[in-house]
Amino acid sequence: MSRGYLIRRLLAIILVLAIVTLAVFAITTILPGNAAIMILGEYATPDAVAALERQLHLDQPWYMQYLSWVAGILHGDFGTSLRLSQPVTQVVGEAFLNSAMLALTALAAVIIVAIPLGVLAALKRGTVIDLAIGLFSYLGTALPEFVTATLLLVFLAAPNVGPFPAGGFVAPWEDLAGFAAHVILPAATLGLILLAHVSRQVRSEMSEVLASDYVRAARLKGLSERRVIWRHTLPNSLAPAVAVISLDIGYLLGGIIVVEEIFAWPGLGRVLMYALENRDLPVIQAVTLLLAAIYALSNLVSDIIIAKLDPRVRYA
Amino acid sequence: MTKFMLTRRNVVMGLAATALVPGLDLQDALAAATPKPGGTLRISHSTRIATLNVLNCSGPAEYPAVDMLYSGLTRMGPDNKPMADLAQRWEASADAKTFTFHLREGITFHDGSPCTADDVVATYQAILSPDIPAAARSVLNMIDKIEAVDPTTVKITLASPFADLPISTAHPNARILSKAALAGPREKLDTTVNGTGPFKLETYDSARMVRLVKNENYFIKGKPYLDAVELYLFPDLAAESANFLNGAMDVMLTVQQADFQRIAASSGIKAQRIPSGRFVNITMRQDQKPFDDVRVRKALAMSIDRPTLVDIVLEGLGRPAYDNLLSPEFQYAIQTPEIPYDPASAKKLLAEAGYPDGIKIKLVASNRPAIRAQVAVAVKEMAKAAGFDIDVETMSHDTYLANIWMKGQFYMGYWGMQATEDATFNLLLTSNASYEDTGWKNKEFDQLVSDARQTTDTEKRRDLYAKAQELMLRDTPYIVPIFEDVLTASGKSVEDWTTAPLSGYFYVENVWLNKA
Amino acid sequence: MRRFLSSPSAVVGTTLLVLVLFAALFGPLIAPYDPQEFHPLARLQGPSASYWLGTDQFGRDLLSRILSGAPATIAFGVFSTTIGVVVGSLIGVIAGVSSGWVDSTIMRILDGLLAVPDLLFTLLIVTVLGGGMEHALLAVAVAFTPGMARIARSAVLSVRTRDYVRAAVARGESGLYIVGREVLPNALSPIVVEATIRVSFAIMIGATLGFLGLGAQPPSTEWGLMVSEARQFMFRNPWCVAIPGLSIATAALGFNLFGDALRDALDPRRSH
Amino acid sequence: MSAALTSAEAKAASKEKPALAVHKYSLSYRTEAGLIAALRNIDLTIAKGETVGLVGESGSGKSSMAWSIMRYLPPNAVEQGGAIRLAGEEILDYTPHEMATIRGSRVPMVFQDPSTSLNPTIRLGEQIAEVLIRHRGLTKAEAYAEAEAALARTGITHPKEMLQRYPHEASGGEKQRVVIATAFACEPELIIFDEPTTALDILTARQILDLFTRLREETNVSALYISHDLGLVSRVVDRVAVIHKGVIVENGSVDEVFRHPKADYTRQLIGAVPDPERWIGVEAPAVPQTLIRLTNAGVHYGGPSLLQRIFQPEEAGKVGFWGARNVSLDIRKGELLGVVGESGSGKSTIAKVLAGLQDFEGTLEVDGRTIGSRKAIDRAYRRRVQIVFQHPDASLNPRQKIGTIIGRPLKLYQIVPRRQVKIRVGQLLEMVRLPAAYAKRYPHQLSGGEKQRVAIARAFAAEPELVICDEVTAALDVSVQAAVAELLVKLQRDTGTACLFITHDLNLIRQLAHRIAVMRHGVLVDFFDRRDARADDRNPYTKALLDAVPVQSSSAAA
Repeated sequence: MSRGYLIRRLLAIILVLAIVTLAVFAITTILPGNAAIMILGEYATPDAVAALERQLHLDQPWYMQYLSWVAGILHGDFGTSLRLSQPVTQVVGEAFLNSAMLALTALAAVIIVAIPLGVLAALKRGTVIDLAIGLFSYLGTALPEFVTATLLLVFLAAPNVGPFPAGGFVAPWEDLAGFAAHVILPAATLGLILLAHVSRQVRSEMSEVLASDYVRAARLKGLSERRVIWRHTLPNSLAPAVAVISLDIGYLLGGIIVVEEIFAWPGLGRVLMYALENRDLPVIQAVTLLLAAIYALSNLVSDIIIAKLDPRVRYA
Repeated sequence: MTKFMLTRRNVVMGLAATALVPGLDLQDALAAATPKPGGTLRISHSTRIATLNVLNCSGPAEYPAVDMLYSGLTRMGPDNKPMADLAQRWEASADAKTFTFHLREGITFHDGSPCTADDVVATYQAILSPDIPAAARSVLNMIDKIEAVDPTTVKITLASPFADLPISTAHPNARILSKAALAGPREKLDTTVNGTGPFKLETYDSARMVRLVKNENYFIKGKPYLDAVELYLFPDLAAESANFLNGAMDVMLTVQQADFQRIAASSGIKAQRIPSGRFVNITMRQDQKPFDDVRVRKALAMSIDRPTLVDIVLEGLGRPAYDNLLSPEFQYAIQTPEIPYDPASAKKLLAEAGYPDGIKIKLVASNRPAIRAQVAVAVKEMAKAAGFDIDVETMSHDTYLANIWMKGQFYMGYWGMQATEDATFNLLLTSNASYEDTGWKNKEFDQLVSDARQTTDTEKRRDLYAKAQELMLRDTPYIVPIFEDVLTASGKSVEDWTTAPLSGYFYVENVWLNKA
Repeated sequence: MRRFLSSPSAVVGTTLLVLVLFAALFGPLIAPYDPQEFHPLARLQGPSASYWLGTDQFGRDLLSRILSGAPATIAFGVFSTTIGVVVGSLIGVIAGVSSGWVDSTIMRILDGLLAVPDLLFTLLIVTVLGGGMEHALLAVAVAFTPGMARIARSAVLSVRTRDYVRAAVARGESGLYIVGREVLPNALSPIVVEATIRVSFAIMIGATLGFLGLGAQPPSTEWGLMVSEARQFMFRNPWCVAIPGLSIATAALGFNLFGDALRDALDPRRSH
Repeated sequence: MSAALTSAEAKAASKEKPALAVHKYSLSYRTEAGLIAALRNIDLTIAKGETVGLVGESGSGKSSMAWSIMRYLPPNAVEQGGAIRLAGEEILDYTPHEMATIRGSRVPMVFQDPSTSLNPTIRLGEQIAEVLIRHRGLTKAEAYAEAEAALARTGITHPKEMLQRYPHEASGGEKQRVVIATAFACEPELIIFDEPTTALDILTARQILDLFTRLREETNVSALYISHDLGLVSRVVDRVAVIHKGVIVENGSVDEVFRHPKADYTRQLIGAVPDPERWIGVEAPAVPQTLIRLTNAGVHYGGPSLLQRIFQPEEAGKVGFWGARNVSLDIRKGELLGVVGESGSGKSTIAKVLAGLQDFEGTLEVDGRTIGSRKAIDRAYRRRVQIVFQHPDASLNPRQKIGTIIGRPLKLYQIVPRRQVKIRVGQLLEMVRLPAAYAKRYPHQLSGGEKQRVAIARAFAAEPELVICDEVTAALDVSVQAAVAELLVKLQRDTGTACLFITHDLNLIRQLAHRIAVMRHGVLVDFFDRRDARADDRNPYTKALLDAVPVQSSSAAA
């Protein structure tokens, strides 16, 4: 992995993000309605709307708005939320932190659970265990988040039934146990689809590696089964799992939108939905930009991890 | 086609029979207990408190917040009558053109600075300024002049007589800001508060929780009882009710009709059902076909089985309305004749109007709140028998606001209860109403409303408003099928929680926690 | 075909798929009631002899609603995927065949679009277009296009260097013949497999949009919308949430399993 | 080498228990179509210090035998009696755990392709050391020291450095040395070699064989050498067993088997081994006429990308390599021109240039007409020059029927009127000795040899003047190879078509070609008439290649 390669990748990401923001900006200005109408709602008078439009600079043409937005970014200023009158960095920053905690918890859980499950399924290929894991995985991929979340709410958080809080958020630095209790259901909802996806990937890759010449060779060298699995098979099966996980970050970023809505998790997804409903352009821009950047960076990171896992992979 | 003509008792599964104590009785019953101070009240709600700017906030959860943080000159009581707030008393001139408000002595803002007549004047000038978005302007635009006579006296002169000014000054968006705050950057009003209300703002996190703490210097001594109030946001209704029921929340600001029975039945929960004039209406553009013909509007009116609508859409938690915008709570509301569900006659009327083969038409509903679409879908089914082939188109609220609202031909409206007859008619029905969206412009009606506004004589007003209502019922500018009750609930230890039928008044300063 | 059906997942997938497609094709015809008809006396009931799957908040028959919603739900998945696949494949094939600057320009733009997660992309487009079933369909199609283009391109690239294609080039065949007769038929199977699996994603995204209020709108009987409308009543009648939820899962599972089995059956490494 | 000595030793050792004794061993696989026998009543004995070759074509069961000995059988394998004894111990009764202690220490194995049998993500040193740690209980440091020594014994010049490398950083020969060093590391009793040189270049293969011979003499280990190449096996083994369809059809000393083959199959195999001394090609035209001339042809692969040129101009120049450079040769009408070289030597690049599949520098001359670039190649030229690829699996479109495939050139070049295409396809199929009914089949329904015949038929359907055969026999079994080569010669004789025959098999090319071109690193290093193959003025590289090839014929057994 040369430095030049990294620079090129980062430049490409910046280009991609530029395309994304321009597209979002153009798109959102085609939208009927604007933030002023949404803020004042049905019960506002036309002159109040006009007044608010002036206050929010919505009466300027979109390219002027875009240019001043870009100029702001270059000065590290992402503007002010039209709806919430708070700096976008503050609105998005806090939400990002909250979402990151949720997403990373889900991701960590997935990695901890999915990889062993996939390995187990591959080792027990064709047995009842494999079948059970497969069934679970398929079910996981077939249930949309909002159905899973609803089921979890009914069975694990219903009054007098479930042990878990039915949504809400507690910051871990305020109350770690409270955070843990609140994060379980949303993280489980998010994790289920990924879990299925990753474990299936690990299983198929592991099966392939298990059937490879070098694993056969390792077995025929008389190595212990433990060494064959942990040293010769698993590391070589992980690279594709890493690639899948990085692609799944995309799902995760999409999934938080629904999950946060249901579980009252104050994160990016909620900010985005709220901004979309209210035509809060600076916030839409910032969130899209952030999500795209995370996604692009996670792909880059996964490529780096893959290169570390597999010495054959070299980027120039 | 008789399936909608069922008696309600069959349908509601005894819901109406369960003894639901109306809010006012509840208060009386508990008045005996002595309030205990202290504790934190946790209130759950499902829409975001996006702003704390009292001038233009409109969200269902923003109102309780500003109600706790700010005070107005006057305030609406649970009995729908204006009561004292910052102004201890007020008097009107005989011609109802000059009003004098006397403020309480020694009121201070949360930051300790005094609240004087100057602040009141500054606030009203801001509300009346066309450069500032202010929701209360439409009810206060008859004000010609406002002046501070002395630090505790405010004199308001009106351009035209208006007897109900003390009700207008109680408008939830007409609460008093400090002069200094109004002079500063206006965006700060969204996130910071310096009011005179019973509670002070401590934490404002619009995505999760807004925390208010006791204002020790509140102008009513001994109140509020609570140390703090926390408003928690649960966008998902199922999660909200689950949190309320398992005790994580003390008050559920708004209970969904679907959940009301279940919540009311839970032990220790005090569920309140407050009859209100909040209504759903069907807008019919009357300057174009087919609704230019009153017979078509009447035919549609006859095609709706209103009691059943109350049962299946409101779960019985409301009352049928018969196209009168005024619910029986209004002082001058007339006894509105019931319109029976009669698709056969409706069909005949349609044929008379020149539509023997019925009418095919698209009814648009926003998806927020869900009740709009629910009524639309039900109306579609009910009116089928009369020959109305209604195609319901539901759309997201933002699209609705941008494309349909005030422009469309046939769509669902939804309005909270207004404080007065005048406010209601000037909102929707007079020729220059703020949201005149039907094209029904009637000079005679305008005159009646205008005359009523300028009179202080109760009997004369009653007469004028009755005539106006008869005019309205004759022409059916809107179809108003149902009035929706206001539903709220509080947990075991919460005492004296209540809410007014008008949105915007909550009296949290009276609430106390009865923890053993 | 016999070999295809030898794996249990293929059998289950095919069975589910047949069930779902049957409902999509004939559902509205065999529905016992008008799916929009109110039965005010039978609201929120569990399964019974007269209402096999129970009723919803308006007393509408759930079975009839599921059956009449099947075409909308399945067609949504199939059509949005088809549009995405066709347009994406076209772009991918053009990129894969032309190579050079055309290829790299197309790929850069695709990279840009792929950087936005599917659901987010769909949401943005739906917001622009203004919600509703048709717009949601279009949005999913657009959101699928870059991914499909990329898959089609790599399929074409992998086929392009096969010896039989080189043989055709060496013979002096026209570009059209090479793409149409030699490359496409062989690049098709990964595209078809991916498309099948994506139908299940599309169904789920469609349902999610319905849930968020941006997809199908009442009184549509689209399954995601049914779940979202019934959630309020789930404590009073869990069936009205469970039935459409399970229907979505069944459809998604069917396409998913079938696609996976198809992949296994078409994978040359497993066919020997 | 001295066969006499080794056989004497073998006799001495046979008094002890043999290193390996397989007795009446049978094995089947359970499939959908029922049990399929893979090995039937196998008897095979390897004495201490003896090397036995097990020779057979693909599917003969020779690999199953190796797996049986290693006790590494797939789940659907069913053993049906017999015994396998290792130094007298019955290993069929061993538990998997006991077998794990035998594998790699007492019985290691060397595999066909070192690039797939070494774990790509583990350094070579660890892959040797782990065996020493496991079987000899060494510490990590000791194991690495021992591994270094073992590598040094295999002739690797910088063993310490090699230990730190990953497999992809070593050449094929180096990797196979690592595998061999691993096999010899634990002082084994019996080594199983599974085609250890097949995946290697000629010269490397030769070195590996020499290494094997040397180590065997040093350690006096017994070995089972599995191969499909009878000629090669005869150079390194004491005795040879020929296996065909799961049955050992011939078993005896190398000498005996070659001189007096008892089984028909053995005779067939021996006949199929290319013998450079036995010319089977067509007579060259009396007056040489040039058909195509290639002048200063060059091909450069992998230029820098635009981004690289912008951001890293200093590195851009180093990107890419020359696939072929300054190659000049001519092809005469009716002749068979052989092109030999190791993989990567540029021989296939030349084929691609001639077939119009590769952009090139330099010029191409046909009948005096000069073609300066690939784009200038027209369909008329393409009809005259046809190409047959190495892998018949890949060169036939799996979704077209054989009739469509062969009929395509007929339609494209309008060789015959449309309605006669079907008849002509039948004739072409018969010409390549396939039943005309095959026209209705799909490629996957044919065997490898049959598919290659179809590819050849397709090439000849165009009635070309030159057919380029790019390693057409490399992917086929020995006996099929010979048949395909003969078919080509027959077609050449019938049609007078010239042929450019690219191969790495020197023995084969010396049987067929009139002239031979030798390529190395993209450069044409030698170009000579077949009769001058052994001339003194040959390029040293050519000489090395010729020397590396095992020459074994019925007359040259010892």
